[in-house]
Amino acid sequence: MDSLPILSLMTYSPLVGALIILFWVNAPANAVRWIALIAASVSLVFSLIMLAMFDRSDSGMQLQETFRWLPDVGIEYYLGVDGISVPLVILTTMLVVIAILASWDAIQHRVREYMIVMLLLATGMIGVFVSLNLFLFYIFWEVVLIPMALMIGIWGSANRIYAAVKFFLYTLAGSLLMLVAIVATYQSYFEQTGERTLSVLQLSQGDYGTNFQMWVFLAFFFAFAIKIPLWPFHTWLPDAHVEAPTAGSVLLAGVLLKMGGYGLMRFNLPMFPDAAEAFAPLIIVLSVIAIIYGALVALVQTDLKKLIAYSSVSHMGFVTLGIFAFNAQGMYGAMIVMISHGLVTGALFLLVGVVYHRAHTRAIEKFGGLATNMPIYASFFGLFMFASLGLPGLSGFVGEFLAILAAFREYPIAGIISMAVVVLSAWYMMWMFQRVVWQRAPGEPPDHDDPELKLAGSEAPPKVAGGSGDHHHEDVDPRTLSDVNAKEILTLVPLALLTIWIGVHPGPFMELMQPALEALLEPFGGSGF
Amino acid sequence: MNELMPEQFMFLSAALFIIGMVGVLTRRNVLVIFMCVELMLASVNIAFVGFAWEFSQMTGQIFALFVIAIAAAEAVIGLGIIMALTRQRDTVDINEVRELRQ
Amino acid sequence: MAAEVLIFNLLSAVAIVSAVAMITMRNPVHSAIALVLTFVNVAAIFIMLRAEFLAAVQIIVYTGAVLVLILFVLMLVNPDDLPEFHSGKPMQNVFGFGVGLILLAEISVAILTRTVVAEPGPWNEEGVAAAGGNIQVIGQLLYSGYVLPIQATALVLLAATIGALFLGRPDEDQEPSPKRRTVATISLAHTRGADDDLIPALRAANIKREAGDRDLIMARDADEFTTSAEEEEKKGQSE
Amino acid sequence: MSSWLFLIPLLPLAAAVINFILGRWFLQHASQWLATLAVAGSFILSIPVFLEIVSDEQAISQHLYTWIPAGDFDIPVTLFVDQLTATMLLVVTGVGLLVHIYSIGYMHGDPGIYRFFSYLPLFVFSMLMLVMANNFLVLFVFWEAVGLCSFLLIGFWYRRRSAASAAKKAFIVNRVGDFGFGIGILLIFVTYGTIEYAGVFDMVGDASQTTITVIALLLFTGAIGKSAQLPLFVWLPDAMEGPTPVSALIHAATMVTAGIFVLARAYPVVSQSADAMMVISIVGIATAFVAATIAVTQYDIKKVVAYSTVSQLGFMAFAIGTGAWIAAIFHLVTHAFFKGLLFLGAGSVIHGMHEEQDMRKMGGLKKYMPITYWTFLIGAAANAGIIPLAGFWSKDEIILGTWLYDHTVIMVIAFITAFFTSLYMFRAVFMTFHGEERFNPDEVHPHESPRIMTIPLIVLAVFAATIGFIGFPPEDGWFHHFLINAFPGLTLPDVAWSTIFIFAGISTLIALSGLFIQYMAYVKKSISPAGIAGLLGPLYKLAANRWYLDEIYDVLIVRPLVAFSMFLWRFVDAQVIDGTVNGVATLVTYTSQQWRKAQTGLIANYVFAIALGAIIIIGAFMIFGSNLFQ
Repeated sequence: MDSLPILSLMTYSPLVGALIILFWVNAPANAVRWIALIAASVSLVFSLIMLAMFDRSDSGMQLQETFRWLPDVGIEYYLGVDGISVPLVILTTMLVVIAILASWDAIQHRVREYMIVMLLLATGMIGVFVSLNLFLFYIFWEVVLIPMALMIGIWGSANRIYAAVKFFLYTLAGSLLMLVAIVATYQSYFEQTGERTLSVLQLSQGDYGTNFQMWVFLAFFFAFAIKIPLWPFHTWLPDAHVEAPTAGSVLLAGVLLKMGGYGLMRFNLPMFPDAAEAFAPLIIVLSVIAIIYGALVALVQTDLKKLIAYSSVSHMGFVTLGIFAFNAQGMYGAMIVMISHGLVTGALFLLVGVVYHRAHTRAIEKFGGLATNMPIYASFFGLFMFASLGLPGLSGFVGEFLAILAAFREYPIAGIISMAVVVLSAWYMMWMFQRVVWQRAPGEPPDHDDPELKLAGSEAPPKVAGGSGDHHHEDVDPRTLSDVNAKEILTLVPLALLTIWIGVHPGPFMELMQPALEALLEPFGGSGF
Repeated sequence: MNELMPEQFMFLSAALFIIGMVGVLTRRNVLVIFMCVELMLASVNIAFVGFAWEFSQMTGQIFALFVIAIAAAEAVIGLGIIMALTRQRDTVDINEVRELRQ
Repeated sequence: MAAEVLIFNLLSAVAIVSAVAMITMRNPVHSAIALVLTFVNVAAIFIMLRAEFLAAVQIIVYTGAVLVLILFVLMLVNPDDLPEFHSGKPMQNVFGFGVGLILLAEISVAILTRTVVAEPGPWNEEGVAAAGGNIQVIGQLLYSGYVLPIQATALVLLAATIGALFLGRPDEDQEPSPKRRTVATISLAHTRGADDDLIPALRAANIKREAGDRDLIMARDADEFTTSAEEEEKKGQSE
Repeated sequence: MSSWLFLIPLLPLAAAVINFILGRWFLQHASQWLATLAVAGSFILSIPVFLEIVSDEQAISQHLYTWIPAGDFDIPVTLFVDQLTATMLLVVTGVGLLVHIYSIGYMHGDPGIYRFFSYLPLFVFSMLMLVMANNFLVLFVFWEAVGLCSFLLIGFWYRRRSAASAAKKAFIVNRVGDFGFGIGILLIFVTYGTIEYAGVFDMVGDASQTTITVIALLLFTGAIGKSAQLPLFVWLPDAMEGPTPVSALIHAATMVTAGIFVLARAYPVVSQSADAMMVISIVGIATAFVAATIAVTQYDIKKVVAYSTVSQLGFMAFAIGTGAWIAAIFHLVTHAFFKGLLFLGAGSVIHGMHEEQDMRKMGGLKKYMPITYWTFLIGAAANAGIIPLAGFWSKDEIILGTWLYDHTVIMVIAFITAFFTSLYMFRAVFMTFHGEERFNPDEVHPHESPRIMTIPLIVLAVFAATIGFIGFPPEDGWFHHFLINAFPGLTLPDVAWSTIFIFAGISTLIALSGLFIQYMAYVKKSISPAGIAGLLGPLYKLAANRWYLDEIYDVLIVRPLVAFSMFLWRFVDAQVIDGTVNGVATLVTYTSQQWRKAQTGLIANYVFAIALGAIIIIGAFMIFGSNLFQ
């Protein structure tokens, strides 16, 4: 492409913002926030331009950018997008803007460093989705890791260091294995063709022995399974989510987990199709365990964030379930689950952040009756709760139903078991909703002492006067919490609209992915198209 | 044995090196250990020069020259450290300097 | 030719013997003198190996500069601090010599069983003579092919000089060491460290100090009242 | 006509969205008129559609857009109206409209009224889309959507713990049914390669008998949840926590009949499997009987009507199971009117009694609220099957069907259940409106409801009384001939008038005996209900405690599952997986700490180690030579 290097512009505009903040040493906090917001917004605009330039009928890589870097060893600067990465890139750029808005008031401490870390993270995440050279990919992959660990470790809550270290080591263990696998693939391809390359597209053309494929597939898979996270590699997730600041949780759930699913689709499947098919039954089993296990464990959580974190384990199980069913519905399902989970779980974490910011607690039993004094909040909470438990018409259903259908076509038992999640997800989400948004605050009198309720007292005014902004760390009466403000609504509305849009009319999204998914499925017979 | 054999200077070099090493191992006075290190460096020089002689090369001699230069630099710094050490701790006993233990 | 071998062997023997002497002498000054002897022998061997310039450098740098430096430092160190006079560590010696012997044996076997093969270079006796002698050859080589290493070495030496200046500067904020000596000793013979078995004798003497800023004690024996601050402290605690 | 079909569901949807977004700040009470007008519009639009179907006998459809284009799984959103759907359209919009009007009075003064009038049209929209779907997935979508509306409306007074729990329970229990329903859809797709009705029904015979049976049973699983059949009916009585108009519309007239509708819709599949039909009829009759016995023992007026609903749904289910398809739909229609009427009447009583629901604290209300009394009486009589009210015709036809299709055992139980029906219905009537006044007149001043509430009652009462005649004469009425087109291959049985008269006679006798017993018990006081209850002992206790179903679920499913989840979290997650991870970390730390001891800080030791290393390496070279690394 001799035109605008749109992908690089998109990838590095957050980095530019970070550098500006870095060198403006005495920047006031608000200026830092604005710079970060502008940098992220510029990135979002570029990603939308990319979407406009993207040719929906082409299955190959588009908007490619190549730059010779270390040509002798096959390392080059190689960017490109296809129908798999475009939605994820836009999801990322959008969530970064939302995350920055969500941190606007929540982060008051080391704002400058926070925004640098945030923008660095943004560059890393976008880079992961657009880089087509394994070397470059690995760099971006690791670039994501460090800011996220810092974000958890510095701006997290009480047990943050443990969570940050756990997150870091877990992910690093996976990515080191991946590094070994990258080198092995590189060497094997070199031995076959005499050409040294790390380009994904070229490496996918290689013909690797079955035994070799098995090992290298496992190494890649391990890295991605930790990121997804697939059972039993998931235990870092609840800790990381619980301790991370709100924006960190949003990006963790919204983007970082998607890197795992994306990695499987971009690397494991095209490069090692035989191993993928050989391991598919095992991975399906793990996915089904993850789906049910995550839902069951979410059932008994007492911490809002932990509950959503375990529900993430359950939802992300559908990604692997869909991918390894190797049919059209599965691929669509996996993609839509990833997008939908990014939107919905991101929004749920934002919503938890809203009350956490006001009440300084995430314990479910400390809340109650939020719908009375926070009606808008309750509406959003309800919407995203239903999206999360897979109500048709919202985004969660489309992806999960397709994934279950895909699994059912190949492995009926897996499909049936994972279908049980419709009951469990309703159970845990509604359990939370009932306690947090409905009913009454823990201190209020029970039903029978409250005569106005027997009448039509659904919207009884709060009995305790006072606003929010109470910064005591003791229990804050949930009746005093103020409703979401304009900034918070601004962060939630785009997510809500997209959730409904994908749920009601997923067609445009699916057409965007179709050529790429079809090409991806080709080595597997491409059934379902 | 009417000609100088390479084994001879090699043996000399090895012997001096090992004597130096044994000195480092057994002595406790930092200054003596320091002298032993100098001895070991000199023994390496013998090997350098000896091989240069053996193969009619000059590289060995030049390397020996560098070794001497570095040894001089090392002597200056090492003795400086020993001076600082004695000033601070009043001892030159290597066994009392255990800062390397974390 | 036999004479050359003989001289070489002689020089080697002296070098080895003096090296052994260096590591076995208890007094570091003696060690230093033994080391000088070794270095002079090495320089002589250098001459035998047609490295005249190196021999000169060896004498000047090692024997002249380094050893003098060492002796200076030795003079600055309080002789009572010399550790060899205190308690010994026999196991350390046994292990040290053991390891040395094994290694020597191994290397000897290696020397005797292996031959080093290389392409002979141009710098035989005639070549060197043709170039004008050893110093000329070294000079030419150093400033043609080895310019960069020579520069680097210069930098290293400069850094070492600066480092030495830094290390040698007086510590102003350094608090006086708690281990400062409190008992003055007038030595009748050469200095010795205090040995454990002398301390009872010191206590038995129970000498009172005279008034004044200095302690002045007459001793019958060099070791009679030698003690260290630690023992003083211990004594203070027991009283 | 088909080009503006989409307006029928769109109007309520628009009203719902506008009311939800603008209601709190701008519309407030105006939202009720917007919602009512929208539903009225839907109703008016439904009439010509119905008439067109009547005259043309042709199904009409309108394609809107492709919802999920996932390869060969290509799901369109297409509106589809045939005789069955047209019937449902009128029932849903008609009853819906009346309930909206009634709610204006009932919900008057509630600060959350905008939410109510947002959820209620949303429900109407969902229900309309459910009946108008042309494929199983869109059906499933709105199947869930009506569940959502049900959840929101049951939990309308969300500050009540009981309401919140009931809403949650309703949704989760429904989801248990949806679990099976969802798998059924998957199986349909995998079997037939499509989930559009037309495609599936054309190819029904292509699949094996077992597959057809499994599909039919899975669809019935959904119906068990949604139509409150045994063993999942536990949510419906709890759902009475919602406002009474909601109970009338959702939990009596429309949503709960969705399960019956789905079975009727899937007639070509279900009718192919005798085994599945057998199961449906057994579950249906069991539900009808169990719920009827429970209804006799309840004191909450809404609970009585709720269990009555469950029982009537059981009637519809076993009607389908026995093959009386049209009778089932007929009963669905008549039931929508008389049960809607009963709920609204009960709501009127509750409204007039200041939110009192316990019948033991009522009595003698006849003179305070005559319109409510008479309409409620018509509804109760219709439900009990008193000739010539609507319920008589449809219920009698169902029982007739059991005899026609040779299900004698079911017929006997059905007659017993009909007796119970009469018992509980007239028990409610007499306890509420007759006898002495058991409330405290100082505190409670019973009064007739405002006109906006009584007018819907009267309209419904008229329908409840007369709608049965669309199915007259039995098995040969206008309704049968109209609906038979929706059931290709079904033939109307030829029934002799004598048979009809015999069955009608038995039915009437049973209904009247129930009436007589309750009259004696609660008006004349010559029979003591407590005495009978004591006489039956454990049987009465079983019924009064709702057959202990909730307790059984709690002990057998909820508690073990929660305990198992706890085990997974506290043991598997925290001990096994995290234990392994942390164990690796601890091992590394421990090993490092052991190795750290080697760092003595003594130079001599380091040199010693180097020397040892040299010895080993040189020694290795000595022994192995240069082959060491090969």
